[in-house]
Amino acid sequence: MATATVECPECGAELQLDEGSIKGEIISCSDCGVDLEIISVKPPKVELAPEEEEDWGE
Amino acid sequence: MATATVECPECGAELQLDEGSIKGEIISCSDCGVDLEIISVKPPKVELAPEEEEDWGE
Amino acid sequence: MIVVKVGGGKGIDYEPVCQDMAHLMQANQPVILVHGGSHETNVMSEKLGVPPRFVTSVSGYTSRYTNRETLEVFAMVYAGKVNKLLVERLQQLGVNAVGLSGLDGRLLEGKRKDAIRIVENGRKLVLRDDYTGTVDKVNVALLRLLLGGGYLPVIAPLAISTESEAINVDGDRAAAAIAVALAASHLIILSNVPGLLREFPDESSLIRHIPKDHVEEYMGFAEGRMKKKVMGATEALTQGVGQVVFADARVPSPIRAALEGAGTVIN
Amino acid sequence: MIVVKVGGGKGIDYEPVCQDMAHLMQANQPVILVHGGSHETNVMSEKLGVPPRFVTSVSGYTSRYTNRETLEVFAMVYAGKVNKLLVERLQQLGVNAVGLSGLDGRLLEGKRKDAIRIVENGRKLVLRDDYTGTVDKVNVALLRLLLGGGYLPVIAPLAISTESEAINVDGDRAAAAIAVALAASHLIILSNVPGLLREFPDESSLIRHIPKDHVEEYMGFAEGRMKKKVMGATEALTQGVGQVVFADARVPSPIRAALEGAGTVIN
Repeated sequence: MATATVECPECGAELQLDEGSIKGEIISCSDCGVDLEIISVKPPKVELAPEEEEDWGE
Repeated sequence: MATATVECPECGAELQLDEGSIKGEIISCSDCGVDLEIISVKPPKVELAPEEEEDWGE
Repeated sequence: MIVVKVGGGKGIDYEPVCQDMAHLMQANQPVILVHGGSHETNVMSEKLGVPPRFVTSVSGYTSRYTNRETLEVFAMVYAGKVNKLLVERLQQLGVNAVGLSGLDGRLLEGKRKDAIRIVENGRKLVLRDDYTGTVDKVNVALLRLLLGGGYLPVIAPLAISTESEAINVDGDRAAAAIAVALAASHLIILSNVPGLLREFPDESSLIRHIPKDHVEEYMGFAEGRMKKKVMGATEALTQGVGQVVFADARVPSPIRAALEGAGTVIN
Repeated sequence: MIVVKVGGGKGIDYEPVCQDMAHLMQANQPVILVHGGSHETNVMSEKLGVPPRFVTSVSGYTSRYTNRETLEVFAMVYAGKVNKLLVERLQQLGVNAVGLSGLDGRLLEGKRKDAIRIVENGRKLVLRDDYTGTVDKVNVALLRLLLGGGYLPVIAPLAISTESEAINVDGDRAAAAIAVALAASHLIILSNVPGLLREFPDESSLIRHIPKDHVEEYMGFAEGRMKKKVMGATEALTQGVGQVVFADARVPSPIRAALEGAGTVIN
């Protein structure tokens, strides 16, 4: 299966989505290192991952 | 099976407990007519049934 | 002051009631809400393997047999789920709701029925460990304290017995007791019927008006649970509540419609 | 003012805490109780076919993944069952308790986490529709209103988001926020461990005292959930709370023991 490629929204680099990536997974751009969220696998789509926020529920 | 007999706590009359009577059932004394609660079937035991109170939960 | 009781039967959607309360609140007409939850409690009881058991009193009233286990399901659904989701929705509509049960601050206090008489499969039985009871006292000070602070009480019909045990009480009677305690101008009882029907379930046989001195004569029209509602209404009227309206919870703006006389008006 | 948080873990019996609250109340030492219920919620979730899912944040905090369905189980168990049975027990002991959740009167308000980052099976994931969040604001006026009326608030850690959605919040952080808002003399966090342990789970390795300016150095000893408790404590101390004590809920008179220094005292 041809590996899916996406473009990093931050630096425009072309990224390969690994075989077993799943929706909602966080990956970092191999070029600029920014955290990206996999919005969907088919078709392959990524966005900047939401900020890390600490402290949650019981 | 010999029918169980009990004594009415109100008037002392001797009462037969019917075949299928069950614990908690209300019967009335054949003599004085007071309401009795079957406390147990074996051994046969009755008491005056608690007052009738209206209006309960949802 | 307006006291509204919304039944928890199947098909009751609280959204129109919440919208109405928000409008009335803005028009400086605070509404105290007493809600039900019987349908949800049945569903939850089944799921939890505590199937609901309804019992009928010798004189025909039906109610839920509430042993300790059922009482806890009751508390979870009424005071937990239904109450808090209503508070959430009202807060979203700008109403500063505070959800309470009758246990809280002894808001609703009454006598627990040590033993009740029921009729089941043709037998008359005595039922003990039943956590149901009456509503004899309302903590008006707590209601006024909250109302004075700008809060709107939303009340689950769970009360506390004189021995401080949680008890299941009839929502309509609880609403009536609250209406009396607050000398409310209106007690509005909303359910999934348009009001008291001459020939149940024919909704066109709605009885539009009952003079308050003749309520007893209409008891005959009341089916099963409706009997209790009419009993509650009679009590409220004799103790100073201005008007009682049995109306439909399923119409848009159900409270305002009832205030304008839609349903069975008793005054 | 004393604020006590009792965890809802397995093996926690609220009876000693209730007894203690009654004694302290008679000695004119009101105690505000924030309770948990996580164990009960797990049991209930399983029964209802909504198995609990715990997620761990990138920096190691674990918490319950609370989608809408789980939130309703949470509301039923925390605000319904645990809260009201605590109120019932306290009323039996003569304490005029009023049970509230953070939704009621917007007692606890915070930000809902739109998306959180978790680690699961070695993957970093973004989780949306999670109804959890922080506690940023406490409605002190409501607490004072009730305390002034002679009532004792018993609080379930359910809060309201800025968009008025019900959210699951950390009970310890909620208790800390309440302690700060009331400038409490003591914030006592009771759970099924004697306090902060140097070598968990060796209970004899109890750390008896931590100077408040050195709390950060002890973070290393905190395991999983305990990390959050220590975070809450640090925040409370820096904002004026007199003393924080992590103590054992399983001993007789747990609150009084903690007041007398049993457990990990931070001041």
